[in-house]
Amino acid sequence: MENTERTYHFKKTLEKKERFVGGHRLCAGCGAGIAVRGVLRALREEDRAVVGNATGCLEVSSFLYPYTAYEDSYIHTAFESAGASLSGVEAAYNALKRKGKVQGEVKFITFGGDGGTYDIGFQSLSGAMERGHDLTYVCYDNEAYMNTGIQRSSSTPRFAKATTSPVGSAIPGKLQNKKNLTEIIAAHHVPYVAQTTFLGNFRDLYTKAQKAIYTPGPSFLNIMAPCPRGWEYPAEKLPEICKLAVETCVWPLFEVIDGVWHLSYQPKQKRPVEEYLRLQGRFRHMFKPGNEWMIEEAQRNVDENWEKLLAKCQG
Amino acid sequence: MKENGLVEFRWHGRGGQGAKTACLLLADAAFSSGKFVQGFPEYGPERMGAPITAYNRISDTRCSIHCNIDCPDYVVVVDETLLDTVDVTKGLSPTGAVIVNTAKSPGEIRGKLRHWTGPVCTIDARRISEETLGRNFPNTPMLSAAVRVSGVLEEERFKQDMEESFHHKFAAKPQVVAGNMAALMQAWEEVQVG
Amino acid sequence: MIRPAREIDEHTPWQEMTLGGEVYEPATARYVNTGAWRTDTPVLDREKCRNCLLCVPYCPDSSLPVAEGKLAGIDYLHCKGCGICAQVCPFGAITVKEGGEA
Amino acid sequence: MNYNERLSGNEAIAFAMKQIDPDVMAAFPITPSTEIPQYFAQYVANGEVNTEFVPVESEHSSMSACIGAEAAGARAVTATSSAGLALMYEMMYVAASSRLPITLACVNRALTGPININNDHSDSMGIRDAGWIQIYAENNQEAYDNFLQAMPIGEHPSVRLPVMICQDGFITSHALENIVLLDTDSVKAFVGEYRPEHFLLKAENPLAIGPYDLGCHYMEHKVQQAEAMKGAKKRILEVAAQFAALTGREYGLFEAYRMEDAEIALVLIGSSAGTAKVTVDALRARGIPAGLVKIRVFRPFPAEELAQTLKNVKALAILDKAESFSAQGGPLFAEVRAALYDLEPRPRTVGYVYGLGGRDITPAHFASVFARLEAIAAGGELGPVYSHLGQRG
Repeated sequence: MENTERTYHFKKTLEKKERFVGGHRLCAGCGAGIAVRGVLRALREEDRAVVGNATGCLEVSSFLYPYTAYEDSYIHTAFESAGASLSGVEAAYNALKRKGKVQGEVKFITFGGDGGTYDIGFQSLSGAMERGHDLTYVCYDNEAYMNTGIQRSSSTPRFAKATTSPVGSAIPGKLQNKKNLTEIIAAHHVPYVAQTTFLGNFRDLYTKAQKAIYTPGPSFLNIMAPCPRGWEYPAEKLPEICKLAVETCVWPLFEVIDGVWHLSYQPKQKRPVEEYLRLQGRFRHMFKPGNEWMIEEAQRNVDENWEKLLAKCQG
Repeated sequence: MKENGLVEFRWHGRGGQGAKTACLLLADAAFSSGKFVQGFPEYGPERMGAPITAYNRISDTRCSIHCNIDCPDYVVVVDETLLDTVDVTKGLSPTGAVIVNTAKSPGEIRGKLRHWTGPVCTIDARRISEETLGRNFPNTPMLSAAVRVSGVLEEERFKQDMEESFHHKFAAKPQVVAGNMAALMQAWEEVQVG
Repeated sequence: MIRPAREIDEHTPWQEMTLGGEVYEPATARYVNTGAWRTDTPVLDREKCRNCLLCVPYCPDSSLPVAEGKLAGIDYLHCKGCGICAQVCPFGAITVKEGGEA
Repeated sequence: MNYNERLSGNEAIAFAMKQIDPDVMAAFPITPSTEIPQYFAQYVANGEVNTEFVPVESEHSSMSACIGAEAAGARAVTATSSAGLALMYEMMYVAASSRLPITLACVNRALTGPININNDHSDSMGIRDAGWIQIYAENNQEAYDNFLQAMPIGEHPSVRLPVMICQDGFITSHALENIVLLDTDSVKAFVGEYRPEHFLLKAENPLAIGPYDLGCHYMEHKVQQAEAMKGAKKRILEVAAQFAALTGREYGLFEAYRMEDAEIALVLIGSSAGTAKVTVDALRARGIPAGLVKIRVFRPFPAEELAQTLKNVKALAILDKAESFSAQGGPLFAEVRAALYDLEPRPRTVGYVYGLGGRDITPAHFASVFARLEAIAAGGELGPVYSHLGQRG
C-alpha cells in the first residue's frame, strides 16, 4: 500500500477539500453522512473517484435532482446493483485507460446501507468481490431498512425492535442474530476487509478507508453508522453510542489483510452490553422486569462472537 | 425436385454422437459448392444419448422458410438403434432415400422400417472411421454417403472442397487430413443401395 | 438550451432540463439551504475553542469548515442542528441553543 | 468489402461484436444466447478484441455492469434471453431512463413457466415498454446487419437510447445459413467511435447519474425520453440509408412483402415471416392478392407508416408470437389495430397468437389463415378476433 500514509496527521486530513458537501437531505445527526465524508477524506487530493451508491437513505438524500452532494462523479442504479454497477465502471476504466482515452488515477468507492449490502445487494456484492475488481465497497451499517421506515434486515441485532420485527405480547422483537457479513466477505479472500466506526480523532476509520481504497483489488469496509431515528436515541448521542459499541465488543474493530485477521482495538475492560443497549429505544423492552434473560442472551452472544474473533486474530 | 433445386435432409442421431455436427458439415460443404444452405438442430434439453433431430436445406437460392422439415428428401440415421424407437422415414419423399449407419445390408435394415418402400442405403461408418481414422468418428463417412446418395453436390468439387476444408481445420495435424480424406473416399465407394 | 443545475427548478420546461436526470456540475447540493431544518442551533465560542478540530469529522452535514488548520466557524446554511459537535467538544466551546436562528 | 460466409445467428452476432470491439461486455449465460458470450470470451482469450469481459454472476448484474460501463464513457454490450431478460427488467428501465445507449443482443425465448427453452417473443414483448429501441430480425443476415446499425442509432445525440437487437432463439440463433459479412475496417468506420458529451470518467467535470427525481421533475424526464423515442424513427431510417449505401442491403421500419396491391395480408415479426413469404408466393402464383408486413422496428412503433401501407387491405391477420393474456390478443395485434383505427375504410382485422415455446409454424398454417382472410375479404363473417394458431384441440 504505497499510497497510504505511514503516520496519521489528524489536522492535515481535515484540511483536504471536502468531497461530500452540506445541503444533502439526510436526517440531522445521520451516521451515513459521517461515514461518507470520512471515507472520501481518505482519497489523495489529486485522485479522482467515481462514487457508487445502492438505493437507500443516502442515495435519495445525497442526489436529489439536480443537487448532488458529491464533488466526484457519482452513479446510482438500483437497490441491489451497487456492486455490479461499479464493476462495470471499473471495467470501463480499464478498457478506456488501455486505449488512452482516460488519464489520471481514478478510484472506485461504492456505498450501501445494510439493506443494499447484507440483503438485496448481497449477490452483486459477492460477484464483484469474487471477480476481483479494483474497487472499495463501503457498507454504512445502521442495522435496518431505514429508508422505507425501519424494517428489520439481516443486520438487525437480536431483540431489536423494527417495524417488521415489532415487539408484541408473543414475540419480543427480532428473533434472529445479526448476520456476520464482514466475515462472509473475508471468506471471499479479497485483499482487504475491515470493520470500523466513528471514534475520537477518526484515526481508525481514516486509515482503514485509506487501506481499502489504495489496496489493489476488491476491498470491503463495514462501518457502524447509527441512525437516531431507527435506534431511538437523541441525535447528539451518536459519539457515545459508537464508543460503547466498541467498548462492549458489540462492534469490534478489526482488519483482515490478505486473509490474516488483526484486531484493531482491545478494550482494557470489556463493558457490559447493557450499557450500550440502554441508550437506545429499540431495546427498551429488554429492560422491563421479567426480560432480564434477553439482556443475558445478548451478552452471551456478544461474548461468544468476541471469543471467536480473538481466536481468529491470534491464530 | 422442389423449387430452386431445393433438397431437404433430416438427420437422426443421439445426443453426443455428432448428428448435429454432421448436419453442419453438410451445410458447410454445400456452402463451399456455392449453394445456399441451412443447417439447424431441433433443440430440447436432452443430454447425451437422447434421440435428436437435425435438418438441412440446400438450394440454389436463399431459403426464407424457417420451420422444421416434415417431408425431407433424404433421411440420414447416424445410429441404427434408433430404428427400433423412432419412425425415421415419416414424411420422407417417395423419390428420396434413407441412409443408415450400419454393418448390416440394406435388406436387413428394410425389415426394421415400417412403411417405407423406397431405397434403403447403408454405410458402415463405424468400421470405415476406425480403419481410416483409428477411432469411431462417423461424421465424415456419413457426410460422404449422404452427398453420394443424394447427388446434391457435384462429386469432384465436393471432394476438392472437403480436402481444403480438412487442411484448414486440421492445420496443426496434417496426418488427420489424409485419414479423413480416406474415410470420405472409402464411404463414397462403399455405400450400398438396396 | 439546457440550464445549469442551480437554475433548474419546478418551473423548468422539459426542453431545458438535463437529459435522464444527469448532473455534470460538482457538488450542486451546496446551493440547498438545509439550515432551515434546524430547531436547535449550535453556537461556537471562539474564546473557548482551541482548534483541536475533533468536532469536524463528526459533522454529518460538512458544516464545520476548516481553514489554515483552524475551525472557520459554523456553516449555518447547511447545519441541521444535530448537536453532535457540542457533545464531542472537550472544551465546551460549542453549545446548543434553542431555536433555528443562528 | 462484402464477403460470403456461413454462420449461425449467434455466431453472426458474436462476430459483429468482435468487429465492433466494444469497450466492455458483461454477460451471464442463458440458453439460447449462451453461445454469444462463449464466442466472445474466446475472442478475448485469443487477444482478438480489446474488450473488458465481465463474466457477472447474473443477468441483473450484467445489465447493471453495462449501465456502469456506459455511464463511465465506454461502449457496453450484452446478450441474453428469456428469464435472463426478465431478471434484468428493473435495470432495463434504469438504462433507458439514464439515456445510456447500451446494445443488447436478445435471442428470443419463451418465458417460464413451465420452463421452455425454445423460441417465442414473450421475453422482449414483456419488456417492450422499458424505453428500449427494439429491432427484430428474420434471419442471421438481418441479425448481423441490425446489430451493426444499433450503435449509430442509439448513440446519436438526438436519440441516446439503448437498443435491443432481437432474433429468434434456435430458429435463427443456432441455424447455419449463408451470410454476407462486411470487412472489419468498414464495420469500424460505419459504427464509429462512442463519444458521449458527459461521462463518469471525464477529467474536466464530474457526472452524477441516477438521481432521486421528485414529482416536479420526473414527468419532464419521461417526456424527454418519449420525445427521443419519437425522434428515433428518423435516425433509424438515416442509418438504414447509410447501411444500404455501404452494403446494398436495404432496411426500413418494416418490410412490405408483395403489398403493392395486396387485399389480404399478414403482419408478423421474425423468422416466421420468412416461412409466411413461401405461402404468399404460392398464393400469388394462383393469382390471389396476398402480402405480408414484417415488423423490423417494434419500438418506436411505426404506426403512421403501417397505416399508410395497410390502408387498401381488405382483411388482415396480425400474428403475435407472445401471449399478453389481455384476453383480446397479443401486443402486436393491439398496436397494429390501434394504428389502423383512423383509416376510412379500415381493414378488417383478426389476431392470432402462435408459435409459443417453439411450436413449429409451417406454410400450411399461414395458408389456413389466408383462406380465412379471403372469406372475410369477400364479405364473410369476421369470426373471433382473438384466437390461437398451431395448438392441438
